Amino acid sequence: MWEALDDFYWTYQSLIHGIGVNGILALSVYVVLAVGQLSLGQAAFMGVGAYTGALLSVKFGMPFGVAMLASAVVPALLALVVGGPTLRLTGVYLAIATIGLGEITRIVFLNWDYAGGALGLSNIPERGGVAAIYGTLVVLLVGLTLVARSRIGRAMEAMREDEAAAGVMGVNLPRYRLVALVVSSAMAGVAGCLSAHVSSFIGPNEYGFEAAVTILSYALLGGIGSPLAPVLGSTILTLLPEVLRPLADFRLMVNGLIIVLAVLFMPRGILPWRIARTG
Amino acid sequence: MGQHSSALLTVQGLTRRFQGLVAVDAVDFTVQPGTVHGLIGPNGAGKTTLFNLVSGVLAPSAGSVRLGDQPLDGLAPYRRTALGLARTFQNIRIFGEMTVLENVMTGLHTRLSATWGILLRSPGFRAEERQAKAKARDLLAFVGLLDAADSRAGDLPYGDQRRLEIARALACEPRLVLLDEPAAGMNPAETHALLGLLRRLRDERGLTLLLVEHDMPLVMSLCDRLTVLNFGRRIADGSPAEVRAHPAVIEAYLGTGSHEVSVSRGAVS
Amino acid sequence: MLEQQLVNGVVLGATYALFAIGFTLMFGVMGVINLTYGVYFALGAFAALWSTQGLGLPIWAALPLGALIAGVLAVVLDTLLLTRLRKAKAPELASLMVTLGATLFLYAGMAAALGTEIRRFPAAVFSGGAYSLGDVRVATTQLLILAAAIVLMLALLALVRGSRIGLAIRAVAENPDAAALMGINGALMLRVVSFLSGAIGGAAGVLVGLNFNAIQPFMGEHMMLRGFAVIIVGGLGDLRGALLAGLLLGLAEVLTAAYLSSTLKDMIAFALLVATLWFRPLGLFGRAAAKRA
Amino acid sequence: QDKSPVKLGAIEILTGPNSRYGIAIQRGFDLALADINKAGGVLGGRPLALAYEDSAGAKEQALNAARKLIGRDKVPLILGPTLSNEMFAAGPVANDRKVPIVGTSTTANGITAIGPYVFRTSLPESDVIPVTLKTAKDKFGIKRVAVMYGNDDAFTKSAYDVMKASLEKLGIETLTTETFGSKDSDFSAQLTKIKALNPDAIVLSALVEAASGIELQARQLGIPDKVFFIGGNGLNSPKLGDIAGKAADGTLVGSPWFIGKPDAANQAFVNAFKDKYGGDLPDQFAAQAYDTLFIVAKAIDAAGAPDSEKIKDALIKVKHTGVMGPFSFSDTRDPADTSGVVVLVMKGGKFQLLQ
Amino acid sequence: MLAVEGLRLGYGRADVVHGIGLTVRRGSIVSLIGSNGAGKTTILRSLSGLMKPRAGRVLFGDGTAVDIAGEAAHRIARRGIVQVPEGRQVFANMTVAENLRLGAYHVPTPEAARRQEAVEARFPRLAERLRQQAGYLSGGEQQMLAMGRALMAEPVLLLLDEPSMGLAPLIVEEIFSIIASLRAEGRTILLVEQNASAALAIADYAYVLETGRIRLQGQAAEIARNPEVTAAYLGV
Ligand SMILES: Nc1ncnc2c1ncn2[C@@H]1O[C@H](COP(=O)(O)OP(=O)(O)OP(=O)(O)O)[C@@H](O)[C@H]1O
Ligand SMILES: Nc1ncnc2c1ncn2[C@@H]1O[C@H](COP(=O)(O)OP(=O)(O)OP(=O)(O)O)[C@@H](O)[C@H]1O
Ligand SMILES: [Mg+2]
Ligand SMILES: [Mg+2]
Repeated sequence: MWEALDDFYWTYQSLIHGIGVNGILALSVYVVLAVGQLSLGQAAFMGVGAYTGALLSVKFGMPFGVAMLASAVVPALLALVVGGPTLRLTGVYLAIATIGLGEITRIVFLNWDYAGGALGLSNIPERGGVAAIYGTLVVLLVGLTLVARSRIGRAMEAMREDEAAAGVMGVNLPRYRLVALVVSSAMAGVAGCLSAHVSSFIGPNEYGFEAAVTILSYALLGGIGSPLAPVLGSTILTLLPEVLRPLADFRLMVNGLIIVLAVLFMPRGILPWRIARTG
Repeated sequence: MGQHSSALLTVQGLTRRFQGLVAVDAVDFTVQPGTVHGLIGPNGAGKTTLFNLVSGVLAPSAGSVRLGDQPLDGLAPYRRTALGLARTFQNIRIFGEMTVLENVMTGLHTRLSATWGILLRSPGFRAEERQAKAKARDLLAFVGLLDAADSRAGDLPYGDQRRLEIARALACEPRLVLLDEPAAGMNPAETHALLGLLRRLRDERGLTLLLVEHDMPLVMSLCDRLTVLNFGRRIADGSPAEVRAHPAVIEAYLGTGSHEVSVSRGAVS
Repeated sequence: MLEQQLVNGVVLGATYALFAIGFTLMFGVMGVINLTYGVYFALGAFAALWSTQGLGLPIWAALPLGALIAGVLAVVLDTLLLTRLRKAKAPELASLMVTLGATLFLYAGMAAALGTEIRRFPAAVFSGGAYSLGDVRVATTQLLILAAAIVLMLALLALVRGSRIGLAIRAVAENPDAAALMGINGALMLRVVSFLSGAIGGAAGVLVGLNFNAIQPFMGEHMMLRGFAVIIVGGLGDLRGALLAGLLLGLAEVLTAAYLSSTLKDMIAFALLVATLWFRPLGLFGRAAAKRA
Repeated sequence: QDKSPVKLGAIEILTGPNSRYGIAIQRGFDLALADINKAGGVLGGRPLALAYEDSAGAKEQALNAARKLIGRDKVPLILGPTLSNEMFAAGPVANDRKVPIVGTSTTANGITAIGPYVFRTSLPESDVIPVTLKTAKDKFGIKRVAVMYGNDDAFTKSAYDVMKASLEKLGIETLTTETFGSKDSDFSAQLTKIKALNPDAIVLSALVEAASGIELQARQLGIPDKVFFIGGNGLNSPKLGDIAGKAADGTLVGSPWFIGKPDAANQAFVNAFKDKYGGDLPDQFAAQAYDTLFIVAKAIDAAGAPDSEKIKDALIKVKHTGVMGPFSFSDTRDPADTSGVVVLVMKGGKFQLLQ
Repeated sequence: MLAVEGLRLGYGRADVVHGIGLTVRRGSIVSLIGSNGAGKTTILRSLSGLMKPRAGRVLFGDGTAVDIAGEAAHRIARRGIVQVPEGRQVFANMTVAENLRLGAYHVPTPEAARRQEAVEARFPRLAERLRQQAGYLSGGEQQMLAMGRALMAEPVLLLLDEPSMGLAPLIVEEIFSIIASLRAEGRTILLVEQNASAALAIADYAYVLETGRIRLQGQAAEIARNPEVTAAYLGV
């Protein structure tokens, strides 16, 4: 019995890791969407975090805690640097500027021989695992829910609905935008670090445009009414290809079809309800 | 000009250009505390633009704005809110997806301070939220929307949305409230109720109001003082009686007497 | 060498421009990030391949056919997916998500139906000719691409800026209800736009496929990234902007590879994108939405 | 007597942009599977079976597939995955669980260093490329070359690293090194630059899509036919001739296998493949896969039971002569024998043995 | 000219208008008054096709009238029924001139130019702003533009939803005199106004709407004298 359970766990371990990591990524993009911005840079921040953490572990043998911390700080600093100019951008322009940022980051990793270049980094020690991943996810989920149910959450939703009106209500718009970007990039970085330490290998092409779109789609499918919604979205989108495995050749088609139908019938997300923000 | 140094709002040489157009042209005036000050003028005279300049939504091309002794020049809107300025918008801009109560609580943003307490659910934070909620409900009761506190703001009828905007502005705990056509889209009976509400703001709460409105009966019976703009320039300033008799104002704005037709109240009476 | 590199740059730029013109039309006018655009690119190329190989048509007939088929698919998808969301007044990002799902579906479908092998046009299709001017060589297909980009751009510009239809299209894009009150058939206009942009995407696929002679279901995917850069540098929805930015990007890439380093070539497009947005947050020709407080 | 099938796992790219590699491999496996089972299967009459899992080219999915095959299906051995990147993710997992995993197409450096349970039957580039370059030097006297490689792909980049080292060793001058993205379709800038440098040959590490585009464009830009291409493993595909046609003439590649190899086993394989797959020709991926399944079947027979540990021990000792020639594993679980490497030259759109 | 029978309208699950009937005679001004949320805008939206009725008939035309209930908005507009919508709905990113041109979308350019001159004469403010993007106009200017745009179509039946909202007193006078002159030209008008006294002063006939039902109807002058109406809507 135990053995069977253990086998089951072992079999689906990567999937379990993936669901947790993607949940964190979904929350990271949620933080940006929640203030009415659109970012396709999460994959790049994730990559920066993954490389930071992996390099510290592989090349310097740093303890995992240090790697985690650094993989939050480095992308956050990057966000702080690019944050200033990108804050003037809105909507699609911001989204595509962040695509540009992501591509530039990818190309830097590709040509950075110290970090393995196109060959990527392998032999990353296994650290953290399920406990660290889900611990982080739960802490973030609770934290963001608490924030959502406070004056900050109200201000964020107000910004999302009408920036000028929110500003006149006393919301410090540039500050909120910047903090959201920085926090979300730190979260993405941590997710990158966690996933690098459970998959032993990372390569620069994992953090490209496709990954960025996938991360965004977690929140779009789940919804952004509450922090739980994007996590639900990421869980579904992570499980879907595995659940559809038996369909073999048709699985990608069915995967796409399910997304299409979900959006057509639930355009506000699978979990469209917003949480009350009256404290 | 007989300015009192005690003026709550002082606007000096305020100018805003859009490409070739001078929407607000070297406008001066002051608003005395505890009064309702009307800002009137033809369509496109620059009234809303002036509001945008005062509230910091737009930057002026020249001139300055002071709230009490505090110069506001260059401050972002949220800083002005913190200093005691609040406004409503000509085209209603409530947060439609949020509940009515949340809209008002958003107005309280600058008056709340919890940050880390939010994550810890500290007693301080909880007390603060409790007070905020009570305060918001008070304001809703004041504008007569308490019953609708939990409905989605976007579902309210037009007139109610206007009152919600006023409640939300009041939540900022302002000293001065800028109201842009609060009576637009209201019928005479509702306008009348609004008149009472605005009076109580001045008389019971001691607030100062700067009001843009085209409903002359409302303006004439409520305002203590009027400033008239035309093509961005101030063309008159004075008591309602003085302004009503001012030839330039009649010519540019009020029309010759027969505004019984246009004025909502009084045509039939 | 410089002359040849300039030619290379202009031709590459023209392929970007050609791709981006349809993209910016779809994206700018309809206001949704439509990820299916890359599919039309590939579909056009395959349609042309099929008509030359299967039906034995000459390439000048295959080009409009490729465009037509891609255009029709664009209309079908728009009607099935986006129109429904528009009617339901769904949030903007829902349409991005639905096109993402559709893209996954379509790519998988194309890969299943057509295989992922690279195909090429039958040799007979090719005039294959090239002109030499001293040391500079230009292939016929390259001239064709250049001409097509300019002609399509001018035609579209005439349509969108210079005609009543264009006015109507812009009106529908901006406020469908008000446009209907003016007696404009909004559904029809959106179909016209979908068709046009899908067809341009398809035509671009035919020409680019012909030029590099390699056709593959995923060929549009890679173009999408460049497409994003081009339409944003040019200013969303601006046709002139797309043409200019396309050429600019092509030249920049080629000259970077020629005189700096080919490793920087990929970076330059995005560096240019970021730099443009730094100075002009709405791109070269972009205009802010007229909205006031 | 036990007649239940012996089921092995196979992780290949069966969907998505890179599925043509995975599908070629699948076809090779399926053909071998039919042959083996027709001849009585393994372990004295038990049929061999394959459970395919799709990785879609994504390392997470390769990882999930490996875990599923080991943890749930309890297969004693895994074939694949297709790409080196995927192996870097899936290999450690199999190794941890002590299940042998045999790559048939992974050529990057460091694959078998993952652990004692990781094998590969494909010749790493480091064994093939030096042979090709040396032949080119000896036969055509090349002295000055231009190098081009796809720098965003582990496979083409690692081949380039080998090229660079062996060019240095052979004392061939590199005039310029140009890079491109594996999905690019325009190479005119790099080629124009190369044309101006007038090299004897162009050394190219690319996947076949890019390679054929590069060769076509090179001729279009007027790089003369006498400047031929020398390719890595990526160019070793019939597709090159199909797509690039005459432009590819003269291209040299090294290969562990050659479709025109005259021996009977190979000819039988080629014909059977053509029959089974509607006239499609096999490529080296199919051939490698075909041989690999025989190698594995032999190891299972030698192990005497479908047991991971025993199969691992048996594999290292297997000797097999298949369509690619004689095969055995080295101590480091790579192919031991590089004598089968042949140098091919493209003529009229088809690779031929270089005379 | 227009006869509405048993019109039922709603959003989501709730009905907002509960089976009303209206008649508008050719060449007359009919005024529809009612408090906030009574359903006036909803009715106008259904008449111009922006919203599908849940039940009822909308007969348009003299003699052989056709039922236009549920017909697409652009078809209804082509029949000459033109609406000045609530909230102005100008095309914000287009210039004033383009907005006006769209008003006469189906009319050849020279004719449209002639009509535009007439509109400019009525609203000199718009003439000054022809090349400006409509979104940057002041609230009142936008309202003038919405009105001018509707006049460009030379409508047979004009549906006005609070045309005087946000306008300065002088312009309000102007709007009402335009409405009067349109009737003089033989056009038909259905007028929704908060400014009930002014509306009743120029209307021939009036309906009073209360929470989706017709409460009162009659000659405008009679309605204006009705004590219930004066108390509730005229604020006396
Ligand atoms: N962003 C802008 N760009 C160009 N012109 C503008 C802009 N904002 C306002 N204007 C112009 O400035 C003038 C003043 O506009 P404003 O909105 O201040 O008028 P207003 O007095 O509020 O009029 P109303 O009573 O109609 O609301 C108008 O003519 C308007 O067209
Ligand atoms: N989009 C909508 N969704 C749901 N309910 C709506 C919607 N629009 C209007 N309503 C509701 O329908 C009712 C009638 O609204 P309508 O706008 O027709 O009233 P009105 O008479 O035009 O009011 P006003 O004088 O404020 O313009 C109101 O109760 C309103 O809340
Ligand atoms: Mg105004
Ligand atoms: Mg209304």
